[in-house]
Amino acid sequence: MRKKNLKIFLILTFFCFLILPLSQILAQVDTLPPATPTEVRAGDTPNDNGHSITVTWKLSADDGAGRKDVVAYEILRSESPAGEFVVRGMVPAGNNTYQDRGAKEKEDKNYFPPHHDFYYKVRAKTLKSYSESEVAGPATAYGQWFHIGKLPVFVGTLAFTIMVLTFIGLARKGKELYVRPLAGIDAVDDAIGRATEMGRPILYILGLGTAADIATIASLTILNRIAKKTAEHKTKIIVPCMDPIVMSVAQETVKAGYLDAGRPDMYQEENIFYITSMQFAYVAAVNGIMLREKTATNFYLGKFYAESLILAETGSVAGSIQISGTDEIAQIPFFVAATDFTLIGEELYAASAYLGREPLLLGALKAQDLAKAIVMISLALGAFAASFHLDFFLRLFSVQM
Amino acid sequence: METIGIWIAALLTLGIFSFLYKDNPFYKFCESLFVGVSAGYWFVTTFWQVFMPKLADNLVAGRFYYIIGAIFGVMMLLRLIPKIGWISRWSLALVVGTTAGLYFTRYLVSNGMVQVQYTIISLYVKGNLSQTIGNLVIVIGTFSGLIYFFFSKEHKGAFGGLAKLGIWFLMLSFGASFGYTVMSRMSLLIGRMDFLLGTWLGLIR
Amino acid sequence: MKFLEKLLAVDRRIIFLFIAIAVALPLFFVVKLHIEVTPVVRNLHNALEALPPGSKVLVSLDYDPGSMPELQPMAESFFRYCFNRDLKVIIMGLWPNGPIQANVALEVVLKEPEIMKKNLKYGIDYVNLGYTAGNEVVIERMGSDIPVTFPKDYSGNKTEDLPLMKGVMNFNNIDFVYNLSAGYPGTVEWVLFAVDPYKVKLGAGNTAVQAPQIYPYLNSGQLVGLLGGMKGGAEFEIATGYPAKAVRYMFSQSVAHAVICLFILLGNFAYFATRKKKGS
Amino acid sequence: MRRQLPILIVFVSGIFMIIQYFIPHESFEFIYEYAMDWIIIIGIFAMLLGLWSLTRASVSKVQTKAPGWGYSVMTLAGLVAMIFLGVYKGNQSIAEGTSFMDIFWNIYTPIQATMFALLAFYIASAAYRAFRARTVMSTILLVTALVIMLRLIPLGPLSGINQTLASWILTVPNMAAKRAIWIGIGLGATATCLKIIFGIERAYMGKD
Repeated sequence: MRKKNLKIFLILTFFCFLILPLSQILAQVDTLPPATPTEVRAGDTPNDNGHSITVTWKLSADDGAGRKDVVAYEILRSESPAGEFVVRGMVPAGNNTYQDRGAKEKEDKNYFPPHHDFYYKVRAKTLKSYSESEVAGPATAYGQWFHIGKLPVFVGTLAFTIMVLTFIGLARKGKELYVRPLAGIDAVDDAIGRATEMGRPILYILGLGTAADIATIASLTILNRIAKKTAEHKTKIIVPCMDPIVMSVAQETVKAGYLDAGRPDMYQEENIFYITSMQFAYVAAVNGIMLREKTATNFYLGKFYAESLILAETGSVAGSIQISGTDEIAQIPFFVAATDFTLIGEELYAASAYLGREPLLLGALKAQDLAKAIVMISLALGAFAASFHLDFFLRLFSVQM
Repeated sequence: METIGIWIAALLTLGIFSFLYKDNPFYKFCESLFVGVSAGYWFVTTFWQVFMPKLADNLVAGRFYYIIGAIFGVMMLLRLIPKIGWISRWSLALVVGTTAGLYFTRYLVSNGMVQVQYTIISLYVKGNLSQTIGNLVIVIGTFSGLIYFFFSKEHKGAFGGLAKLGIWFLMLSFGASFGYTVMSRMSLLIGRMDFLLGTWLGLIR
Repeated sequence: MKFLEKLLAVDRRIIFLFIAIAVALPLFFVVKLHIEVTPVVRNLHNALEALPPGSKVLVSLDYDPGSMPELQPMAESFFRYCFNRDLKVIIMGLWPNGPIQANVALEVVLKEPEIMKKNLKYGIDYVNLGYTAGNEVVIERMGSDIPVTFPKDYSGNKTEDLPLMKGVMNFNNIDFVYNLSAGYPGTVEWVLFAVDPYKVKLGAGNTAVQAPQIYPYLNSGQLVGLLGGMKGGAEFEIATGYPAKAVRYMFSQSVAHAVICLFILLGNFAYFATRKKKGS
Repeated sequence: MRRQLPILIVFVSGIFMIIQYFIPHESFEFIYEYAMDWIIIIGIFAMLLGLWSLTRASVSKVQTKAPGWGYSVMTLAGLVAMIFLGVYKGNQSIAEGTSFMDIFWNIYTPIQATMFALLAFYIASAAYRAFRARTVMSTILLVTALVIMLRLIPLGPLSGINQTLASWILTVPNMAAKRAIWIGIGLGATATCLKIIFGIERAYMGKD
């Protein structure tokens, strides 16, 4: 027994002696500085406001290869090559670029001065050691006056603007422009007529959008046309609003509609009113209006969110004819299911032109169709070309932000 | 205090649910209270969280550019004085013009170019039949959907056929979204039921 | 036939009643519903299982009471899982209400007998750093310095003084990030401002409405796993072996969905039956 | 002055916003940021218009003893109480634990959550009414909705197939249709923006 213990003791001692130097070697390896990052370059960041410099480098030989012990890079900056370098940021191993950015406001403590020379170093770090690259620079940050990556958007903007203006010009010259009939639009007249027959009011909901939402503005134009018709029919129109500015605009719009119909005397401002700007409180109140005023026709045109279905179902309980339209894609299914007619997405924007039959507005619609045709052709040709690994069309539409 | 709060919340919950049966005084009470409280809540939070930091603090810090915003804001209020109400159109014009310009590029890029870019995909994926079919369906669906939105040509003949295919795609998408949303709407009701039956009455759990 | 015609024009209040019963009644029962764990949830669970005990998990609750029914069970099940696995939990919120929601969830989980046994201590096993304004900028700042971004915790203690936060400088010292999101700012921002630049491992739970927008990030590998809506929450509870609220709620979901489907089928049956009669 | 100047403001501000999108330089960035803040500030002032409209309507109902005027009293009471509780202690008035927040948690939040939860009922009744196989179109609507809803119901061996089908519908044809709608909306909205900027669409300005 004792002999055996001694044997174990000896073996253990032997191993201890073996492990001691080994661990020392290991510790040394750990504190050994990694290979330095090379080819460090610093230069102005393109397409920016002039408060950033981009630093790039070639990865340390010990990053992902070699000893594989690089964990991160620190980027250091100084105002002179020999001056004091300050750490500006850190990126994990495997990255070889860093954007040294700062604020553009002079009073901000993170202000990054443009038109000023800076020098950069990149420091590769392991857990216990580090090594620094050579100094790169000087680099200067300056702002650009055109964003090259947005060139396709610029071309698109110009092209579309020219198309719209050309067609409007054609319309102005008196060229007949054909547009196909749209079911939802034809229903508008019937719906107003029905309210008149029944002697009940019309409810017009502009949605939850603000005056800054394009869908709301499109809806306001439609409201103008509908107000004109209700004035002609001497039917009451109720417009509860959830945004104060929209309410003011709606008042002006409806008033203008009554003026167009030659009945400014019939305009009643208290029928276009504000309730609250909180979604569901607004809906609760509109629900009440529908049932208590017994509205014959409800219009829901503009921006709508979850409340779309609450409105549409309550209106259906009240037995109202309902015409809806929104560009909020998630709500279209509920309007389609629960209202009588729905203007889907783009149709909402087209509706103002349809209702007004103004040649200028129809002209814009034609431009939309031309643009659509171009998109469809690019799409078909593009997909065909992509099948043969040609990416010309793809590049035509790609935007760098 | 907490018990009173739960009781009030529970009664108001029942008041709103009572609307499902029919419009009634209980609902009207909840509705009118809700409108008042929400308008007040909205005013107060906007005042502290937007007005103070955006305007007051900036003016105090000497950033007088913000006065221009305040001037336009006051112009908006002139609506209340009928004689010079038309001045409010200047502020309105600023709001509408600025956002029209802002949204123009935003819509052009994210609704136009980016979507087209996503749809330009290879119609043939080597060795992957399901993806080939998927890509084909996406391109055909988008293409025919756009045909449906064409206003210049009546939906007749081959063109009408494509438009019809387009509307089928739209209906399929609407059905899918509708069915998908049922779960989140049921979740909301489960939340209320859990409150009524659990937190309030203590019948479950 | 009279009945069928009546069925076609059924008073919607009857449907309402059925829905109310379909949702409420199942809440009283604990049923072992068969819920299959989908790969996206399985992946999240596997990634969490790979974390050794003592790992630091950052949990960002980015929602408000409106999304409680869907996301609160996810918060509870995640905390429960972390505490059971002895993972250290660092809580924060990009929405002002997030940290409050976290406290509500903690209150539930910390009371459970199995968790009580662990005798968890605030500051050592979990911390709540609270809310900081700034949306995605907050994430960006955390990338360089967490204690500067959150100088104090929810209750006003200095972050540096919390034992758990010792040595937590930035995302390099965080082993996993979990985000519960109901919109903006949320999972998308975490992917763009934490995963892309700092290569953190991110898992997320989203409302059902929000989830489809997040799917692309799963396919590209920027997101480890995703719980979508109540169903995702239930799957996670099954995967971790602790069926709780979401699983119980899923029974209501299934019954309610079944009731709607039955009504639709019934309506169509009545529609065709009456039409045939009219036709003949 | 009354009509021309607003149209000019719209034109100038609209064109500026389009141009600034392409110019990263800080000078444009500064103006952009100020403009966005001005818009927010205008919105804050406009709040008073809203409050005025709500208060005037409610007060006149109470004064004329119009039917349901008692409810208008409730609205006014809620409004006044919230505004008073929200300002009387300065910016501490809306901190957690104040009466303001008590009302928020015990009155506002439950009513809001319940209004939202009404959707669970309405989605069922809308589905019942709309999903009838009358035409090809409505049949497609009905069938896809059913397929998607069935994924939450245990169907035994069919569940797997249904799961695959549901996710294919959501990611492929659904995506295609959404793209078409998105692109259409993009064109419609951009055209409307141009019409606004060039003063062709001006119904929102009203008339004199």
